[in-house]
Amino acid sequence: MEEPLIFEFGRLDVTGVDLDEPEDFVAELGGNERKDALELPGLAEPEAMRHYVRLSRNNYAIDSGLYPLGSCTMKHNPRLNEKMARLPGFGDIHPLQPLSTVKGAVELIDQLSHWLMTLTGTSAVAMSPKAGAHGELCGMMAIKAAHTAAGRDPKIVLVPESAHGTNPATAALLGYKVVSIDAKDEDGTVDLEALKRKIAEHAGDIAAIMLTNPNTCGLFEREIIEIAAAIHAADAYFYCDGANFNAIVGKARPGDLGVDAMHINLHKTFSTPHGGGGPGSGPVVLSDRLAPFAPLPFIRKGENGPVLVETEAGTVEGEKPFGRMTAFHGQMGMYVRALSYMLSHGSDGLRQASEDAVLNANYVRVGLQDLMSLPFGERPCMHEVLFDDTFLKDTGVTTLDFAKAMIDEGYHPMTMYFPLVVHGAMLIEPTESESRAALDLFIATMRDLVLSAKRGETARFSGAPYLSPRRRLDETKAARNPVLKWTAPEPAEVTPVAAE
Amino acid sequence: MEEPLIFEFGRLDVTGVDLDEPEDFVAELGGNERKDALELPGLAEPEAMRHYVRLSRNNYAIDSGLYPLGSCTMKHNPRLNEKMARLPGFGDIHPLQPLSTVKGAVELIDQLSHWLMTLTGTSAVAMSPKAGAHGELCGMMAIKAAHTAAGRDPKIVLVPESAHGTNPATAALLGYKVVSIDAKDEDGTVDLEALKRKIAEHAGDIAAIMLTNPNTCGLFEREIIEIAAAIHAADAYFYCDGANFNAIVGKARPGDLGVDAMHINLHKTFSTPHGGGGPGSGPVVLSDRLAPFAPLPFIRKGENGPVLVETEAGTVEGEKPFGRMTAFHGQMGMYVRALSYMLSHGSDGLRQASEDAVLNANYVRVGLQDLMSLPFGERPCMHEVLFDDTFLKDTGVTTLDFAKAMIDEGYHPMTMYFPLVVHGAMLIEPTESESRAALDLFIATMRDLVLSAKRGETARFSGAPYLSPRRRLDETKAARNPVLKWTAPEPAEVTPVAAE
Amino acid sequence: MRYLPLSDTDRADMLARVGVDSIDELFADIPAKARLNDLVDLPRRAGELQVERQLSALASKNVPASSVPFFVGAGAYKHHVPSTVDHLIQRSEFLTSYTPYQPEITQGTLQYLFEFQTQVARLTAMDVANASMYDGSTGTGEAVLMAHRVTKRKKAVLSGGLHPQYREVVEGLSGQAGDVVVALPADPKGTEDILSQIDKETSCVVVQSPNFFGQIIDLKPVAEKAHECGALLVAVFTEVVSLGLIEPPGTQGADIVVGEGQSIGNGLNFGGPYVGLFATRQKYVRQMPGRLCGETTDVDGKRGFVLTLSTREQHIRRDKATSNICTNSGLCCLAFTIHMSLLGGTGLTQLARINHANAVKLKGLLAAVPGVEVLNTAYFNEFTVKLPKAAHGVVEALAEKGILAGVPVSRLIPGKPELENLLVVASTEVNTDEDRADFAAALKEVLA
Amino acid sequence: MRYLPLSDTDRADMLARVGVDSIDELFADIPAKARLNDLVDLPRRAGELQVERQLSALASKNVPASSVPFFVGAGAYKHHVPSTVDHLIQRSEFLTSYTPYQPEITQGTLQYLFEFQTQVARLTAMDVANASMYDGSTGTGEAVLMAHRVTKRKKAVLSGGLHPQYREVVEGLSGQAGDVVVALPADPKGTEDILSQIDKETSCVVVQSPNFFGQIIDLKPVAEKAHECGALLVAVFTEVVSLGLIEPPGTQGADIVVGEGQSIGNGLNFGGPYVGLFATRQKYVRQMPGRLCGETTDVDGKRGFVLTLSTREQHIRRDKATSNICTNSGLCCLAFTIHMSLLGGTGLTQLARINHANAVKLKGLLAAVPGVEVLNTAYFNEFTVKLPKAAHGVVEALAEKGILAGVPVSRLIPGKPELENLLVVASTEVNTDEDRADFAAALKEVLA
Repeated sequence: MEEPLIFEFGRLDVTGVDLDEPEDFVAELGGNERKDALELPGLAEPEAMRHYVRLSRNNYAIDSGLYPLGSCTMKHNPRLNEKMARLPGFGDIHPLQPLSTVKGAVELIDQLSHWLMTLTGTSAVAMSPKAGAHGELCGMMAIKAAHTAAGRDPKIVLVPESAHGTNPATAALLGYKVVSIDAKDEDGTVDLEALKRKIAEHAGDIAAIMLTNPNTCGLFEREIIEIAAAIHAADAYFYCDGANFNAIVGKARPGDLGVDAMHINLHKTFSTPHGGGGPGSGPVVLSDRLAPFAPLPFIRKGENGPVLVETEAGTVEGEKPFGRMTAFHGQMGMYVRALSYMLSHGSDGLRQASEDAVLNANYVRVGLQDLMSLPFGERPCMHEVLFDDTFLKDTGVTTLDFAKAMIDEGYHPMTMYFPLVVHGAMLIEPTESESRAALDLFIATMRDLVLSAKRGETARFSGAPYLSPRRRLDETKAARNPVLKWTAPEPAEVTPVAAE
Repeated sequence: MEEPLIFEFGRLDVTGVDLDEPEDFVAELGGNERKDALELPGLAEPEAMRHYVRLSRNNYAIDSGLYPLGSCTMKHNPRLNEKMARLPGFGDIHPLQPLSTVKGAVELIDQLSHWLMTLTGTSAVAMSPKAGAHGELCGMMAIKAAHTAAGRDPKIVLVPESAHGTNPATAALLGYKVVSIDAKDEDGTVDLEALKRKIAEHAGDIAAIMLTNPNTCGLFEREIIEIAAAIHAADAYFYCDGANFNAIVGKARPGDLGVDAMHINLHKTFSTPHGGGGPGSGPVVLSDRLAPFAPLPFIRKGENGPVLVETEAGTVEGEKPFGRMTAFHGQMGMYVRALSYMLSHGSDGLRQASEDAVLNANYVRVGLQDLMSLPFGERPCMHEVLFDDTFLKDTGVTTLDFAKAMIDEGYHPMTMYFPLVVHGAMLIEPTESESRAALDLFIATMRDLVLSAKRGETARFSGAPYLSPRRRLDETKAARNPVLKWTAPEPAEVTPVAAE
Repeated sequence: MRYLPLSDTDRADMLARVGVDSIDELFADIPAKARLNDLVDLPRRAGELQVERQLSALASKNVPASSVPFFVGAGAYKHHVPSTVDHLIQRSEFLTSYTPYQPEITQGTLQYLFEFQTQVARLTAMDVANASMYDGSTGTGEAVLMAHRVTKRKKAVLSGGLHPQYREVVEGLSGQAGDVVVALPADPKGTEDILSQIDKETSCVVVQSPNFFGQIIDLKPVAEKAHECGALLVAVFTEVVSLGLIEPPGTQGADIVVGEGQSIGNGLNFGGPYVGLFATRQKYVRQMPGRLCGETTDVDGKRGFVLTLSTREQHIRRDKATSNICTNSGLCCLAFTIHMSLLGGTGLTQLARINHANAVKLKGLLAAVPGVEVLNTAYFNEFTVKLPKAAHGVVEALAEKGILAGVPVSRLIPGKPELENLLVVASTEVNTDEDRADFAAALKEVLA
Repeated sequence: MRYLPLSDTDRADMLARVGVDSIDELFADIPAKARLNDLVDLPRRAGELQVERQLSALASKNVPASSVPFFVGAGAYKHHVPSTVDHLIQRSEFLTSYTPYQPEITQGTLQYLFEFQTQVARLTAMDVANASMYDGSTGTGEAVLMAHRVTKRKKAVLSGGLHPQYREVVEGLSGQAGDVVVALPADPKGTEDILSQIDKETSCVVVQSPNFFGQIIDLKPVAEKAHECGALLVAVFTEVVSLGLIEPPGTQGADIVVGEGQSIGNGLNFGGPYVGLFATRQKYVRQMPGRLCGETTDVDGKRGFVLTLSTREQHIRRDKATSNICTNSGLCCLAFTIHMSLLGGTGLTQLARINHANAVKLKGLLAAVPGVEVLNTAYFNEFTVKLPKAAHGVVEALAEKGILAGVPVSRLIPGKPELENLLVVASTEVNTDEDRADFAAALKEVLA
């Protein structure tokens, strides 16, 4: 059965809530009353339940299968975290109720900050950014503020080609010129010598480098410490994109590598659910040099516990917040979940999780490397493994086709065509949440697909997916003439009957 | 993908809980230690989550579609009820903690009792039965106790052919001889004159009549008051099976009809979830004459609120409990849900729900009666409509085939081959939870199926279902050589490694 | 009303389609004098917020187990249930599905029932288990009826260690069904002479271990004597976690095993719903009560599961059925199965060890309180103490101090002076050292 | 560890298969001096029970809104959310799915986003809405940036009725992006002269209604002046329920509408996650930030939905993107959409009427307290009162009496003597007559 839109079966005279009409209603709206009736259909509760349950069944999810989306860290989302976030003491408190009535909330944020700083080897954290890109923005704003405070105004941000698109977007938003830095051909990591040349070329005008490490090819930048040193020597800052932090939690601390700022995707590394696209949470850890510029609100250690500083007026000597990223205090609901995850794992479990994530990725790598193509040779990867489309050469099958064929086998495709530095990229991140048996089945399926492509069974790919709720969708049509909301095929009939 | 059994992928050295080994463990088990290791595989939490999510997706449910199972009242199960049942003050209290610490629980049971008695027009209720059949047993035990107390020992229970199988099973369990009573040909209801003859035939030896009303043909016994009078005149009791109470809540009270005892399926009429087969809850309302015999525990009105009587020792003059149906106090979790449902509806909503349930059934009836066959003519039905298989004559399609073909159309089949009084019965109960649009689609689909059968498209039926997680299953094979648990295909290898 | 999708427009249109002028025409078969024309005297509909407030007000008059040091057991136990369990059982497809009578579209339910049956059989070391009973007490009643069917005898012998309310359920059911029940007196120390009660008339002997008082009973001699006499041993337990540490009834010779499964996956819920575990020997399978799920194949040859041997059941057999059980505890089985699959043997053993260790610690603390005597020598997570005064008052006094200390035996078996001072005390993994110390200290105070 | 499926056996076998001797070989690229050989100084793993206890202890130090008479608003509102909403958003298929980049297997997410966009467009009376922003404040920042892109101008005028923290977000974002922000002083009564600030350099004027102080603002004159000058009107609201009663910004001439959607479907959560609503005119759609879901067909001709116009987005456009927004508020949209579909227009209007009626009642009660002056003439469910002393201390005193009374303006705008005594007070459907009476009585006491 096809599931209609609520506008196609809901009715204007139906509501799925029971509310009483207020007695003696007198409006004090100053003549600003709405004139037109709201054209929003209502559903009785059983209708709503069935509609959204049915819709959900058209979705793929971590809970229903392996979700090897590289750089997205689709790990298990523990339900304990959901339960904790719903404790009334967390879920039902207002961001502006008196601070004396939310001491536990402030303490929780402080505890989470402590975990994040300890795991990253840093001394400050800006908690409020709402997602990864927002965290980047925050980090780069702190860097800009630090330059300004030092009386400098550099114009350039260095970004490698393999970077997430959000990196150059963020730099550009802040008015920086993005200068691309070269990667080494043999493994896609940053070419230190080329970087040094670029720094020399733009001497004095470089604000920062934005680097993802481990990078989006699944490799750790081996010369990271030297890169940081070169950047620091140029009076610039090292911004690290923390999207891939899951590879190294408990194994290395970004602070020890010379990182000045790094956002952490709580919705990747620390298991808060992706929710079909959000909400996320992107706290940014900061080095000593950037710490003073952390935005409002922030927490200061006080004699009687942590103190939440919400306004400029609340700051003391040495605190120079660059402003505010968002109303209120950030993604509290995500903080609770992330702390619940961290407390559950502990220092030992977090380290083990990273080790398992890396082991799983390498297990996939060795299971597929003879049939698929590794762009940078058979060296170990971190928590994700990158293939290119060389192995599909002359098969008539593209990376996209291959990905869609995986859907028919019961899998969500890996990340495709990213990073841009290799051709037809396929980036596979199994995460630590997969069992060996699940990986074995995945590897076997992938091998079967590769062999099928090589045998020339192109229809299996070009027409895929066949078994999904929808087959390939016409994205060009969607973009050419965008239909972004439902419109009644003909004027809707409104039957003015009292609601039940 | 096929989902294996946990025994096929779980491992003996894995556990999905984190427990610490107790310090200085010294056993005081008196030498009764288990000798063999427990052959129970464990799953890590992500494995368990995915396994059971996947399993669930092989189930049909109210929340995913219309579930017209006659006599089962598959109505919407509000999630408010689930939330209420999980309040720690209800879900996390022990049945034997001091009564001073569970006053709210006793009050809740008392409130629910009040609603049940008021809706049924009775003056007592035995709350503890765990399901409908258990309620029947309780009611019949009360009747037996009443006869015994009166110095009588009648041996016969009258049961009409259309009765649920649990009725004769219950009577037989208590040592009664079951005597069938005749139905009127024209509508399947009890033939009052035939009943009177049967009573006369067994004068003085009749303990009770067990009658479902509305009956399982979806019809209300029009002569119910006369039937009750005849039974009472014979010194017997009128047990009413309350499975179909949803048709008449707020429209008529069984007590006013002469009923002495009736169980109420909270998991039908009052929306507590069926849960794949339970748990249910089957309180039994009792007439004045049976009230003294209500089993332990029961609630007595006290000066300072309701008093829970748990033992014989706690009874007072006039209370003659026949015994105990179960440990503790019955299905508290279901009581909370049922009361939440009742409070939500109120007296007006409950009556409206019954009216809608009856209206929906009749709407289905008129939508199908020209194509399908009504065994008792085109008279109004109550909350369910009964068809027989006359309309399938000469099509080669059986009721079973027809039911299975509905699965391919996205519907759960109706109740089939019950009641036994008509040939190839199809009993359809839409409940009040269905919208008119949902009924229209259902009717259209049924009409399409009927026409298809009449056109001789037998493969659509005989091979059905085609689109379900499994096709028709070999029930004979299952019964001939029952395989009731998983056995390893060869001796399982146990790898003695410490669990994580 | 939020649960009713029909609008007044729909109702009017539909009545017209049905061909009646008013809804009451559809209720015309109800005798006029019994038809309600007005609403019954109950409150009107209420919104969610109002219902929540009303029920929350009632809930707040109760003291939840998690909110205090908690030592109440005697047939229901406070354990920690992983949050995954409650999340999964609320999946619409599990929660709002019916009994799996249409197996093609209920393999989800059927497969977990098959997993449940296998887990229960392995836990108890029995051949086969059914798809659950209502709870342990009614399961015990059914076991006695089953023993009567198997042996064609009518005398059941019940140990004095059987939970008193289980005994009452058996007496009621078997008694009304015309059988003879010989129930031995309460047996706190597990020293009764039950063997002498077993004779050639005996259908079964029912022994609980760990028993109501916490004592672990060696079932082997009872099994031996029962089998000598052609009777069945019905072994009962109320704390399934105990099977993580102690010898299962199956290897001790039990013919039917009945247990309460609440501890695994299910909350306290003031006594219900719970889940009855029921297992037996292969040869008795067709005399078993309750539902059974069996493996088979579909027409494509794929493995699948169905409810089977339903010819035993009342909807087929009517007055010849093996029991009147129809609804079972489906969702509670699911909770049990998920929790047990998370634990695995490794986790269950660890859990059992923690439970026992906590009970041993508590026993040590309570035994040190002046005037308190611990009666049991072999126990799992529960034992009985004899206090220097009536247990009932002591428990109430402790409750006032915010400690829920256990169950006075007199609450279930009133009027026996020799039991008046006995208190059954349980300590599971939820108790902390602090909880236990608080209990001992408070008890000392109350007894002082 | 319960979340990790690999056993030690698995690990050993897999390392062998990978061809390394130890896990550390796989981390060899990390410079040796930065490699951690020991565990970091944080606690070790903990079981569920322990984690629950630790977090519950923190939670218990906070006072939940539902537990007291509650009148705090100022950008986040306490409403009753039907239990269905929270149940549905926890469905695995919604909760644990990623951004719908593979539309064939994420139609569930895409369809609700399409429903969400339609609901938001209809509510605001705008042409198109996006698939959500993080929240109202960041959405307002993005709206100003968008206005700059559309008009190619760099001066934004902010009303003094804009939520102070929204203003700070706009100032930070636009300021760092090199723009000029003219923010008017706080405007409790809604009487500022904003029109004179709008000129030919102005990219947009940002006006909130109901504003931070609760006052409803007539947007039409502002729209007129803005359009005369070639500027855009950015209309902001923090209380979406108000749209059930008051004229939507779309019919008043707004070019971009930004709102906080938390009130519908989402809890207070101490400030996040929330859901930003963002709508605009058709002609500006390609300058919109954030994700868009559009209708299309699949190769079989069936209707389906996809993310579209993603050439605006950073993963395609990189440094040319229209915003740096990537993650949105997917699950919060879903909560919004479900709650709104339950309400429907009928329910939303009823809800809005109750909110307004409760605020009117509260206003009457507070105005009657000696020394208290209500500043607003036209308001929805929130208004500002001037107290005879500093609001901060009064709120603290009321909190001690168990009443959460509102937000002192000085908390967000400190150091302004003229604002020191102002208190912003909200009254939604959760407040009862008793709550309101308690508040007024307590206020009287505190002020006495």
